[in-house]
Amino acid sequence: MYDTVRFAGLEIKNPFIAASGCFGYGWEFPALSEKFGAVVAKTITVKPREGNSPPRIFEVPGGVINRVGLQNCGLKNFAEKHLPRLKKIGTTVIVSIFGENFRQWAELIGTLEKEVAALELNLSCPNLNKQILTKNPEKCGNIVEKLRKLTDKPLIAKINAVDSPAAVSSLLSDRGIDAIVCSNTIPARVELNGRIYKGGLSGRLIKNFVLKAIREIRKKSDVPIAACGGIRGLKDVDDYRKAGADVFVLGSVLLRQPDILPLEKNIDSEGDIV
Amino acid sequence: MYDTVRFAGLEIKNPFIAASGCFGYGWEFPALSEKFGAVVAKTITVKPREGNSPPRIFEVPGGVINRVGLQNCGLKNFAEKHLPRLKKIGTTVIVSIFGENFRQWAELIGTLEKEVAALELNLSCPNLNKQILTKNPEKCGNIVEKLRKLTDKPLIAKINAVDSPAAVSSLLSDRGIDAIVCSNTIPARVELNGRIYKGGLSGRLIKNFVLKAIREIRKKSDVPIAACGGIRGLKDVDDYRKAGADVFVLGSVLLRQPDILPLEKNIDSEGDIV
Amino acid sequence: MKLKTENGGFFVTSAEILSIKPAAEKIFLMEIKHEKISSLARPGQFVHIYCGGGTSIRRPFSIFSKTGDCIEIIFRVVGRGTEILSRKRKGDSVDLIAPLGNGFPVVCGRPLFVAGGLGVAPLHFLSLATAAGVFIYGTKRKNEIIPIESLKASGHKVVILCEETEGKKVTDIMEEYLNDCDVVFSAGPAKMMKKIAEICLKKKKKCFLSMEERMGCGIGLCRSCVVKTKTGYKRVCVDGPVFPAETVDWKDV
Amino acid sequence: MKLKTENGGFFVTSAEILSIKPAAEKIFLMEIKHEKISSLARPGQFVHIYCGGGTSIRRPFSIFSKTGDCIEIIFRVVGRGTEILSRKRKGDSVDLIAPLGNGFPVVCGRPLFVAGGLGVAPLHFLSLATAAGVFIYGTKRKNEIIPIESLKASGHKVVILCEETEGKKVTDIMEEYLNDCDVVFSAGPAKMMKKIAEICLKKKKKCFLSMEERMGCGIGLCRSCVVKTKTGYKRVCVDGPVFPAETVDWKDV
Ligand SMILES: Cc1cc2nc3c(=O)[nH]c(=O)nc-3n(C[C@H](O)[C@H](O)[C@H](O)COP(=O)(O)OP(=O)(O)OC[C@H]3O[C@@H](n4cnc5c(N)ncnc54)[C@H](O)[C@@H]3O)c2cc1C
Ligand SMILES: Cc1cc2nc3c(=O)[nH]c(=O)nc-3n(C[C@H](O)[C@H](O)[C@H](O)COP(=O)(O)OP(=O)(O)OC[C@H]3O[C@@H](n4cnc5c(N)ncnc54)[C@H](O)[C@@H]3O)c2cc1C
Ligand SMILES: Cc1cc2nc3c(=O)[nH]c(=O)nc-3n(C[C@H](O)[C@H](O)[C@H](O)COP(=O)(O)O)c2cc1C
Ligand SMILES: Cc1cc2nc3c(=O)[nH]c(=O)nc-3n(C[C@H](O)[C@H](O)[C@H](O)COP(=O)(O)O)c2cc1C
Ligand code: FES
Ligand code: FES
Repeated sequence: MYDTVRFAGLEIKNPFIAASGCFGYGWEFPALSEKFGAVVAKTITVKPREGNSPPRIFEVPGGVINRVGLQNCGLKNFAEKHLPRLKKIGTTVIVSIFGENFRQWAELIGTLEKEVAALELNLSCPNLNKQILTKNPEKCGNIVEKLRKLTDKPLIAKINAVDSPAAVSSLLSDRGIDAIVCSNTIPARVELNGRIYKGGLSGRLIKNFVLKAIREIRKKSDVPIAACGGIRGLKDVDDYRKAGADVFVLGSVLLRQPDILPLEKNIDSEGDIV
Repeated sequence: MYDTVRFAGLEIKNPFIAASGCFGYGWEFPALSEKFGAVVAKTITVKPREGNSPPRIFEVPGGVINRVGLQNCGLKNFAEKHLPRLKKIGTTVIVSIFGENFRQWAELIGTLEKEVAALELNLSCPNLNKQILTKNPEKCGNIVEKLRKLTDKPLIAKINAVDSPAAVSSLLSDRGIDAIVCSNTIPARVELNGRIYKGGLSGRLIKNFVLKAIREIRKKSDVPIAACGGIRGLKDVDDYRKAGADVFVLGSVLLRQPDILPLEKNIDSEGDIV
Repeated sequence: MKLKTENGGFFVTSAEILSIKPAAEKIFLMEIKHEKISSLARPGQFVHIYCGGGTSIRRPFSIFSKTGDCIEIIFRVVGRGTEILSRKRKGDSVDLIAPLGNGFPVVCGRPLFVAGGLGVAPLHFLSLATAAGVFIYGTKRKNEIIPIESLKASGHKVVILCEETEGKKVTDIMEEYLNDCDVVFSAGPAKMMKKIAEICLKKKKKCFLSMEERMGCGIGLCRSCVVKTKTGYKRVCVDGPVFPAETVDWKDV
Repeated sequence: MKLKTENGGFFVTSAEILSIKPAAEKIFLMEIKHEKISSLARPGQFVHIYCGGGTSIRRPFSIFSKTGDCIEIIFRVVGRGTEILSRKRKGDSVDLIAPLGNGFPVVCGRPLFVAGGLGVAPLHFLSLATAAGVFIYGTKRKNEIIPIESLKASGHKVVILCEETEGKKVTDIMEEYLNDCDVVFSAGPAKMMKKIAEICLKKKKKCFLSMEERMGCGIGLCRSCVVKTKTGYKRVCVDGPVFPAETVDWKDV
């Protein structure tokens, strides 16, 4: 039903991508994964990470806040146990990575680059104690510039819709990034039983903001854009396409409807922000 | 139940303000108006404005998009017919104004300043064909600087949460603004029967973004802040207070619950973004 | 609470649902108990309901009838708000502002009512309070007809028309009845009312229309609900919903 | 569609509601028709329901029982999702992923079931499939007790306890029955289960707990639903919901 598209120098069989963190390591349900043009595995760090203590997920009207906190099995485990399985699925394999310093980024890229179609740099995770990287565009640009030299594989930068997305995208694309994913979750706070938790907001609540961000990015640059934020159906896809996006990343909707592809209609009729 | 608060050099009897555009000219229902610490009348322009052709209001999940387009009876009518009635209500009178150029701003201020407690400069209406003023902070600052010289009455600047709110607030407060209202509606598009309409988004969909904006403004400056965005109850008020706001502006919630004051609880239990 | 206006005022309140029943395909009849609202309510006025379920603004519905301490509305499930409303049960409470708007004017003479679809609601209420006349009621499909035969008891001739089965619209047959009548009241889709306005203008019949437009507040404050008239935009909620046909500017319809 | 897993797989599907009835104050019993889900379902597994109405993620509910082609769940109305669910009607469809999770292990010997509140659901199902034992079921208030006397037909001794009227909790009386039993199964509030785990550890009884945690996907992909165990965070949805009591790390509870 959908045609092959080119994105970030890759040819992917359809324009739908499973978002990092919402689809495990990507191979758990081959019958689901193979329907995606590409699958982005959960963000991997050099060392295994435990993640945050529960509660980790909250529903707010129109969205979801999560504070999983990058729980992952670490680079070694991932490369040995998960990646081989992921590569057996008939879909393009992208792995999201996060390094705390240049050495870690380099180790992640060095270990993975031969095995994957592309790497996604998670520059915008709100669930870390450190500042979101894209909040400091210059520093972010400098890291990207150095990472660029380590691999010929496409590098995709995951940014968010609220920290100067257009400026950051132009800068990163100047420094050699092949594509932008906009948006990661957006910092938010939520209360449960009198305690306040910080997390990242996703879902249709953020769509208007991501749409605006994508329009602005597209105005400033022709970097390939993957839209990510509140996509629940064809209507949202259409809106993002008109805003200038090339491919479409399904995030928290996968928690609700892991079998959402092939996207034939909006899974609910609501949400007519365009 | 609530104490008098000081805001923008005024003493108002409680910290709740009715937002411009959501409460008519402010005098229509005295029994409602008098409960507010202050009432901001619909934005007034020098000439009467017809506003946009219908449809003008759309519900989206978690919010409302409007494109009323500043329909108002014009300065002369307002000053003659509405303002005298508004001044009879036992509440602080603030009037929102919008000028297309310095002369218009000056005329609005000149005619109204003696009659009102404060003036609110609508610097962020998305329902005009012109660009939103706060998108150009320098120009905006220059206008404000000139307007400041025209009156001793408090001038309040209404900005939005997405166009560099912290930077704009500091700049405007340096140029003599007495307080900031954050946020106006946020640009959004909506589809109805195959047509796309541009309008301004309000309601709980924008709360997370306004909260973040207010935290950032407060970090940079000690200008008095009126929080406006998705307030529906005490919980939201509390969240905004913690973020650094001084007073609380009720907007689209008034369309649903014009008698919402005295605010005793949240009118719905949902919406736990803090 | 009660708020005062020039025409009797309205309540912002909650009230009990006495009954909710299907009246036709996807159309429900809801009986709401509130003595004071019922006693104020006049034909052509509407209620503004907060449907809950995370919706943000209210939904307007014409009053279909009233009894001693109740009002009735009929509504079609078209979207989120009416869907939620249709799932309310007897005994639940409903959050409403009512009665709102200017009703139909009191006009002497033999009335002709022309209702399209859910436009039957305000005209049903009105026809219970006027001299005997003719009530034409058309729907698109057969299963959308709500039973209004009871109007015959008020002396009205009742003509029910279904486009799907009869291939005719109310505007195709209304002229047959027009000469015998003195004033026309209509409610329904805008296109239908435009046509009716034209017919009445030509035939020089007085005509009053109940207009619909998307609403915010319902009480005149937000300027969301305007229709174009020959003297500029007017608010349906407080300047209408009933407008004399000749004042409406139909250019954009 | 059906998705494969190591323990039989599950369906992502919609199914018909055969009945929905109040079972106690704010607690509803819902019968869902789906032959294949019913045939796969094992005690301790759960269903993950999309409640609609603008909610974003699903809600997990333990399976309460199954018949030839149906499963039953019981749920308490606590928030938006369950409120919407409670308004569904017979004949409506419900969107679910099921059956999910690892069920209770099959253990030989005389079982003791200790249920608190809605924790009765998975234990009810389990007790229909085990040897005869003792079923202790406690609630906070009297009007929250759902009728489970039918379990006596399976040979179980049924002890129902209500804190409000009797002033006792299940953990106050379970030791009376512990010696006569070989294995304990429990589900309910975390604090209750912590206590039960401690008692069993002391008395050296095998004990299995059905844990609850807020879920996202329900199928192991999002890592939202973790509980702390002695070997790190485990996902309730796929590594549980049933955990051997001695593996749980209770420090933060
Ligand atoms: C004065 C007046 C009287 C009315 N009387 C009746 C009646 O008696 N029975 C009946 O079934 N319907 C009536 N309507 C239409 C009714 O208000 C809409 O069908 C209803 O608001 C739809 O709500 P929803 O959430 O189901 O639809 P959605 O499409 O989900 O609603 C989204 C938004 O659009 C607005 N909207 C959608 N359709 C209409 C419409 N036709 N007119 C105005 N606003 C609309 C809603 O109010 C809401 O703000 C009346 C409308 C007006 C203005
Ligand atoms: C494995 C498992 C089995 C369960 N079995 C049952 C059962 O048989 N009967 C029953 O009544 N309840 C059961 N629960 C709890 C049930 O899932 C919650 O009561 C329900 O999700 C509340 O939804 P809500 O929208 O009404 O509440 P809200 O508070 O509005 O829900 C908001 C969010 O919080 C989550 N949440 C709220 N309370 C809980 C809770 N106690 N556990 C997990 N998530 C929660 C919701 O899933 C949702 O994501 C079970 C939970 C789990 C994890
Ligand atoms: C439970 C959960 C976990 C996530 N984990 C990650 C992650 O590890 N890395 C990442 O880059 N994004 C992560 N995200 C963000 C999503 O990939 C996506 O950017 C975000 O949810 C916005 O899209 P949506 O609105 O479609 O959900 C996570 C999101 C959710 C809901
Ligand atoms: C129907 C409508 C009309 C509005 N008109 C104006 C206006 O004339 N001037 C203005 O400054 N803001 C106007 N606003 C914006 C509100 O004052 C407020 O800033 C915005 O709705 C955000 O607050 P909320 O989320 O509480 O609704 C309008 C909002 C609505 C919904
Ligand atoms: S709906 Fe607000 S003015 Fe009519
Ligand atoms: S709910 Fe997603 S991993 Fe358990």
